[in-house]
Amino acid sequence: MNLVMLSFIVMGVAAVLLSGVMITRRWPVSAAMVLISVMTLLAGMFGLLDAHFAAVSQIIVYAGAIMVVFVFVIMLLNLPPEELRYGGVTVGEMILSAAGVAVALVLGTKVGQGYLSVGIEELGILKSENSLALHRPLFGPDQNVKNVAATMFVEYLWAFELISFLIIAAMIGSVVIAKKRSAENANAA
Amino acid sequence: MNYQAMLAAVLLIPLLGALLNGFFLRRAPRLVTVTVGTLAIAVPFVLSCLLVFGPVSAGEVIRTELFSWISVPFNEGRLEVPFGLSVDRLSGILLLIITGVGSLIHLYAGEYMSHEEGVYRFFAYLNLFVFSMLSLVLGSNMVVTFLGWEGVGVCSYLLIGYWYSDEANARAGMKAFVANRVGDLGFLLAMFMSVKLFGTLDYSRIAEALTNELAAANAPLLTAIGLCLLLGVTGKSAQLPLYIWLPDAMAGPTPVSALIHAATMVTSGIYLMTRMSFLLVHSPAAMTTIAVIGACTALFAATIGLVQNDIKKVLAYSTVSQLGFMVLGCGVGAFQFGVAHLMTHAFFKALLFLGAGSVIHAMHHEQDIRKMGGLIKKMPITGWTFVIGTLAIIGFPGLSGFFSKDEILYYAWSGTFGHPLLWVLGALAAACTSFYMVRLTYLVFFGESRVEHAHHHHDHGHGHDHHHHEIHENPLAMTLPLMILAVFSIIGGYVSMPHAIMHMLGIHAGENLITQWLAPVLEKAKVVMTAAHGEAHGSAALEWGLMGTSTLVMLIMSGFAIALYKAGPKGGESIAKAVGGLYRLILDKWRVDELYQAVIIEPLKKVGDGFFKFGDRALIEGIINEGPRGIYLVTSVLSDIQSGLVRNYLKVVFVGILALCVWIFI
Amino acid sequence: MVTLISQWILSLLIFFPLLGAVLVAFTKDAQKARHLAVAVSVLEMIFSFHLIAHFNVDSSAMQFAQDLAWLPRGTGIRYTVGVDGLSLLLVMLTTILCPLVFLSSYSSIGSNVKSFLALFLVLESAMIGALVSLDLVLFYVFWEAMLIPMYFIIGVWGGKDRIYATTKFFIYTVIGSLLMLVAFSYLYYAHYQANGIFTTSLIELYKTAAALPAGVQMWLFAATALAFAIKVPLFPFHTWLPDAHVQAPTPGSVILAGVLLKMGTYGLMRMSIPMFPQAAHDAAPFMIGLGVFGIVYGALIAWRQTDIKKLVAYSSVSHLGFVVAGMFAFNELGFTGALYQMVNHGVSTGALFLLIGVVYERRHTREMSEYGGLAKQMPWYAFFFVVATMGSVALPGTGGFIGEWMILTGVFQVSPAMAAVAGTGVILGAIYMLWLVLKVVWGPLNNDENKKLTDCTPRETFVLATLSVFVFATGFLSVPMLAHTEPTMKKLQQSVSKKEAYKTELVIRGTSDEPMRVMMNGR
Amino acid sequence: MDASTSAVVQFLNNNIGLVAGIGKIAIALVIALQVAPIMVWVERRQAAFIQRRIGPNRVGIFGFKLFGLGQPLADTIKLLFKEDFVPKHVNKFFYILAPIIPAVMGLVAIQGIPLGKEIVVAGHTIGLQPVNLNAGFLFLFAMSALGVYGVALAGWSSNNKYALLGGLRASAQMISYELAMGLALLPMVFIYGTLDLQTMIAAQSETFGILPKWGIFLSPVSFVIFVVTMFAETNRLPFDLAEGEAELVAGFLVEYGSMRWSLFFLGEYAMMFTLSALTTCVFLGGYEIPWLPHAELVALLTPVFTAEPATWVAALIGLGVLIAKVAIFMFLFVQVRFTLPRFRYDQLMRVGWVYMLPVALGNLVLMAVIVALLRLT
Amino acid sequence: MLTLPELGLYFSFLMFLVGLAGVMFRKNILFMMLSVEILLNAANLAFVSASRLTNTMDGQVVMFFVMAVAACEAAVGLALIISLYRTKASIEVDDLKALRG
Repeated sequence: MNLVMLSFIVMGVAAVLLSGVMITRRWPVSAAMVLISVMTLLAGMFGLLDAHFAAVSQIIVYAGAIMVVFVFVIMLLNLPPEELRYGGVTVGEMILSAAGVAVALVLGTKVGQGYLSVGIEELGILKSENSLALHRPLFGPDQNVKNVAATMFVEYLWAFELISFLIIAAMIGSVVIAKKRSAENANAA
Repeated sequence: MNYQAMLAAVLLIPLLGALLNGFFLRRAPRLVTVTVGTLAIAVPFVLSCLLVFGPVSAGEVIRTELFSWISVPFNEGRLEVPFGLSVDRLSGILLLIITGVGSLIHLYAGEYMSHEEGVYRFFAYLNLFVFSMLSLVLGSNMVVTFLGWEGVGVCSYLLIGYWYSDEANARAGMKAFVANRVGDLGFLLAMFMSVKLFGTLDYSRIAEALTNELAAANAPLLTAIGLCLLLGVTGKSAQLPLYIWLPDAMAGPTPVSALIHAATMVTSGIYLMTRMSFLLVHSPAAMTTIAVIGACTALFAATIGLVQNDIKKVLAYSTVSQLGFMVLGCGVGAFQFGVAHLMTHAFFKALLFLGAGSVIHAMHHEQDIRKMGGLIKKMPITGWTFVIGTLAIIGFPGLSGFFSKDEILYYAWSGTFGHPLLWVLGALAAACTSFYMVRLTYLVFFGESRVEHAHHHHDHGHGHDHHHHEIHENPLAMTLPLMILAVFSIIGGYVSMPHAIMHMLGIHAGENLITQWLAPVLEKAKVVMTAAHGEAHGSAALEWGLMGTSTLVMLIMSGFAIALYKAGPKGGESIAKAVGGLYRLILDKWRVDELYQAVIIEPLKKVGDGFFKFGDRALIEGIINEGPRGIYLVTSVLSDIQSGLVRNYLKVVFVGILALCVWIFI
Repeated sequence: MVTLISQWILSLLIFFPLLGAVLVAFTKDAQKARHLAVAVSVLEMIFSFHLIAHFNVDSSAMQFAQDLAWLPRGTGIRYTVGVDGLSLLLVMLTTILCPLVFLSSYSSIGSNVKSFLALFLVLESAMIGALVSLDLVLFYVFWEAMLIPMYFIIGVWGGKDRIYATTKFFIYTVIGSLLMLVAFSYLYYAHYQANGIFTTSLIELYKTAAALPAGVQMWLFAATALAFAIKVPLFPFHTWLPDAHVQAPTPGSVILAGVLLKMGTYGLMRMSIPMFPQAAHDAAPFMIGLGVFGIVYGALIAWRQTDIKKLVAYSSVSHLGFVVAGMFAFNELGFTGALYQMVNHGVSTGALFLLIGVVYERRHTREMSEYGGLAKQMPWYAFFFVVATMGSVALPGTGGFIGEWMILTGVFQVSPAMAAVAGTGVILGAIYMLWLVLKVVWGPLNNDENKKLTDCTPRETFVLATLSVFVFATGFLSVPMLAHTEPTMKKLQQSVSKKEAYKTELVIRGTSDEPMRVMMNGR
Repeated sequence: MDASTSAVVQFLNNNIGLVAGIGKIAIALVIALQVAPIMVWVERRQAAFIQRRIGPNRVGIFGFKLFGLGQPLADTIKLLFKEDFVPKHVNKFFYILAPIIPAVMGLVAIQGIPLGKEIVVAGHTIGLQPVNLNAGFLFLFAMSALGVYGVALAGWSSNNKYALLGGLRASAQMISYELAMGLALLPMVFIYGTLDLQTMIAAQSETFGILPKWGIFLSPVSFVIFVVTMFAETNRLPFDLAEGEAELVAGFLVEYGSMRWSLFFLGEYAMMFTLSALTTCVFLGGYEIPWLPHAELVALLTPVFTAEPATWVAALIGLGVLIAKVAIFMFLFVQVRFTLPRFRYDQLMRVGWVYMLPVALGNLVLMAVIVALLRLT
Repeated sequence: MLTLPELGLYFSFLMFLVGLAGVMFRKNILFMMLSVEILLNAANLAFVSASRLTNTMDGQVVMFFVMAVAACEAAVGLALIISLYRTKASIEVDDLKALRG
């Protein structure tokens, strides 16, 4: 158990717990803030997993852009307290939650015993000749970004372009959705 | 100009005429249309004469291939079907008849159709018909022949329905086409079998390939080919059981009846059988069937002809009957006399139709012979040529029909596949022919005039623009063809002069002209027949006897007809009353049309409706539409589980994830 | 340079209409959009002449081939296209028919013109793609892509019951193609098991599939053949066709009859038969039987219809029965005839639907009893109608004759009785088609509304005249046309009759006589 | 040497990285913390200069007035000792949390700036970039991106109309301009082929012709866009719509006072410094003296100071150069503040989305093409 | 022997469960969307861990795609929320059952 492992576990546990905290918040702003911290923790975990670029992107894009939009909308709506009913949890839901916790715990013990790595070897991901593994140093210093780029723009170029279409569609779509109403208002007035 | 090019020109010039008239001369003056139409046939006629009396008469067979039409790998080799033309002595005769009689009829039609609008259409159809007919007889293989075979069917369809505004005409055209199609199926099947047996469709190749050994080994198949060909012939040449279209086909303009339904198209069956004679004679069963069909048709159609009152209908049944004679001739192995009768029939039947057309034209489209009479005074040329035609068809000694018909009857008795019974049937048919033809001629041209004058005024209402109401002789353009055809009706038969007469006249050429002319074509058939059945077993005495008998019968029946109808059409009523129901039955053409309608058409329609209602609608659509309804019942239960709330779906997902974890890891 | 063009020509043919679709969609004026669509399709047609001009008629290989990486390497799914004798004629038919269809849409489509044209161009692109793709996944993509524009074309611009018709069309087709997808997936996996690599290359899978045991082959054959049989449509899977045809707008009907139905028969000849020769042999009597029964069945039903379009639709069922019967005769005559009959049916039935469209636009009814005596009012129309009819009843001199003749001769070699029964289709065909002509073109001009009808406009005349020329050109020029297909058909016949795998290769036909081989990367 | 001394030395030897790291971070923190007070004074003096008045010049320490340099100290003391007042209607937790975020982010962000090349201590080479992550300067972006929450939360938690509007404006404005900012820097990334600032600076120490190979010369459009967006990112005039006094009183700051208020300023100035330093590193060669690469400088100094101390002196010189270059930007910030009028809000959005973004994109494509062509040849 | 990627996968599993619970139990669209973000983040963690585990880059690349999808989802979703709130004055899912089949 070295320092890296320790901090990873701490971050992971914190992230899970904070996620739990998030879903139980009453105020959306609080929830958003907790979520941002979860994301920041995840960014740290990415960093520990040597995915530096992913870590930084996690913060810049997720925490720095997407969540800002969330917060922006939350603030814009500025919901009155009576809008924020907090529906109770039914018995069935509680049973479900309990089952989830139980499974998670049992699985945790299994993971602790190294069950997961055995299972992964059985799946043969690393040995398969059909895997898309690239046999080159991936996680050395200053290599991460280059490798991500190389993979993304060679193997996944097509998907990348498709995603860009998706983003354009989403942009146009959200503008249209948001604007329709105001145009109607303008007409009415 | 070499002969190959001439041959191609003979075929293509009518097509050119058809295209010119059909597309480019639509607005041209009538004179141009008629001239182009007629020249498109007359020029090939001249070329044909050059061909036939030149190299063909010298025994050459001229061949040419325009282009490769179908070419497919077949078994180990290839199945090649070129668009090939060939002219030998058999097709030479047909060529001359088609173009010669065709030119005359075109000339005649130019005048006959002078009151019609848009006559370019008529001439385009006619030229197209001649093109088809020529490709039928000139084709060097069965597929090219089939092109003509179906082509003439289409042209006949179009021409019968030329006055399409009356639905009956269009229906008649359709009937003709469909009946022909039934026959065409026979031709098609014969082709398939030929492909299977010989691997080729070229007549000369088939003839080469058909050795006696092959024939012996494939006797059933040859019989099948023969019968399929016969089916084709019954369709095209209007034999039992497919003859029904021909009487209805009289709905077309009269020149069409003369050209298509008397001289050319309907005789193509005889051509085909003669062309395939070398194959047919291998199968006695097929030959006998052909002969019986021919004889029965001859008699059957003649009986209907006895009582018809429409001038064209009488001629139509007479045509069917005469075609029966030709088929009979082929069926008994006397192919050359079938062809001879084809030729003489082309002359006198064209003459009769044109004469009838002349009458109809003069009578302003009146066709009922009960309303005619005494016309010979007003239309002498038409009248006397019509009389010549009648004498020719009834076999008046010395005229063309006498020679050709008597030769057929003689061979029906004594030919290779002949039988006295066949002769009896033929003779009875000839007797009927004499009766109804004389009846027709007498009622139309002699006796009292029964023309209704009121009818003329009525006719004005139709918009026909006549300057005077008198019935009068038609112009030269119509009478000239009549005169020419009359000449040929008289002399045309001498090519098939019976042996007995030849002996009497002291001609010792051995065989008569037509036998000599067609000898190369029929050589193989003759060899086969001789080998299998020996020489024909006739004698001069028999020939004289039969000839005398039929002449006697002809004279008696003619006299009987004149006596019966001297006082007008009412003369026959006493006999009609005497036989009563039979008369009605014959007047209704033995109700064959109704029989077909009830036995074939209506059941097929029922089947079609049944397929649609029970097959498509009830069964298949039922499964398609009701099957989902069953699923719908099940799913409507399931869909209640679908609350539409994401949260509930996620619960299922959640349980699923947990289950998956338990299953995999625990 | 020619080699370069040859290498890219198929991709150009596939994607050029797509580009056109985008351009059309962004055009402001409907009329301009129509002009543009016509221009695009005409250009496409001109491009496709390159295929004819540079096709090596002595080769059965996949020519003008292109083989590019598409999906990630390990999947083995590539962008592979090529043309051989089988697809060449159909590609040409598509590119030639499309401009005519666009011309016909000038008057038949009034609303949402741009969307219609764009969808149609997408459809053209998908059709060509399906015809030339040599990768199962690529083929499947194009196959399904054909469905979507057609779904909208019927569903948006169709007649009264268009929603029912288009839904039926869609569900029918999708059920079939999903089964096909299952079969493809099995093959994909079977190839992996046999050779250790994944591939969807048709050329490779020919070998894999032919080596499968007979029972497996039969299941796979059944799955693919069902998909194609529905598209054909073969009896008893044909009931979507009358509805779709009746409800579709004129251009939709034309392309449906002209090209889309051929996709089914093409698929049978491209996939089902050469892939599973053993199963095809076992199933041949059954398939010929279905085809022949379909001929009679379709013809008899067609005869009893009063709706013109329905009549022609059922006539398609009958005609395509010939095609299916012909290809399962497994001789050159049958294969060649089947292929040729596809083209001819496209031309003559396409013409018939256009003709129906001409009067439908004027009278807005398809009931036969509403018409009659049109020859008087519309002589040119009557002429074209009769020509199309004659093409449809396989008159000698029209292409239909050559096709049916070859098919029947081919079938006769294996089963005289079946050929004879199929032959009755010739008679019945004459009955129902002439019945149609009789009721529409001939007869008295009784209906007052018909007395105001005007003859074909120059545009309509041009379209119909072109098709009429084709009706006769196919009837006389079969040898030069079929010369392109002969090596392919021969090879197909040989491999099928010996129950061997169908072997072919990818080449680019360059300027030299030596074909240039396409490198298959990563296989 | 006794045992304890040797133990300390041994510890230092073994953990030189850790110790040096802590030291570097401390130095950077000191610099960042000093920026705010000094800048307050600079800003006031410069404003006075522009407005032709004297400005603060009285406060001194022990009688030395030093142009009023004591003023910041006095202000700080005042703010520190003011009552820590939390209004009743605010959301207390976020109200308290809000000012901390920008301050912390500002102080963390500066850790990514290379303060010098390296020094050699007792044989150990120590790089002078406090935190060097694999993702390079993106780290700075990440921190500056998080800084926006301070403003947004402040606006929301104050439970005040003006403050909320200010917060909304700030958050919208910052995401809008962050895009253009990132896009402006991307050409530099592929020109230098790295995200690492040290490598970039080293690349800029070369020359082509007589010009140093600075980013400003390689991609001037990027530089202009970056500087403009830098103003927007730090909410400085002419982009200070979030706190525009004329419209929103003081925007998100309206409910804040005392030290909480000054924390915002601390964060803002630290961010100004950090971004200016980033500009310097990317476009102006960082701590490098033009035409005199660091290695040559060390070589020049070695005869004077012997080997190891020479690197120390060179590092000091480099730090001076860096601060001098940053000072230019700080001056610019102040100069602009008192020269240009404020944008209207729609103008601001328009500038961001309609001008900055397309121009940055176009520049990106253009540079990509040029770089690709150069690589090819 | 425990390794980081395996732990990462386990944490991602836990986070996913929590996120799922959030979407299931909360009836406020805003919270549901935030929970979806947790789901996506959990997936990202799994991808990055898998990337480390198999020593390939694919996981990280896919993570970026997920991020892009998340951005789209947020943009459209939030626009919808605003639009909904304007028309219905509520963002409770229970008030938005008009489309329920």
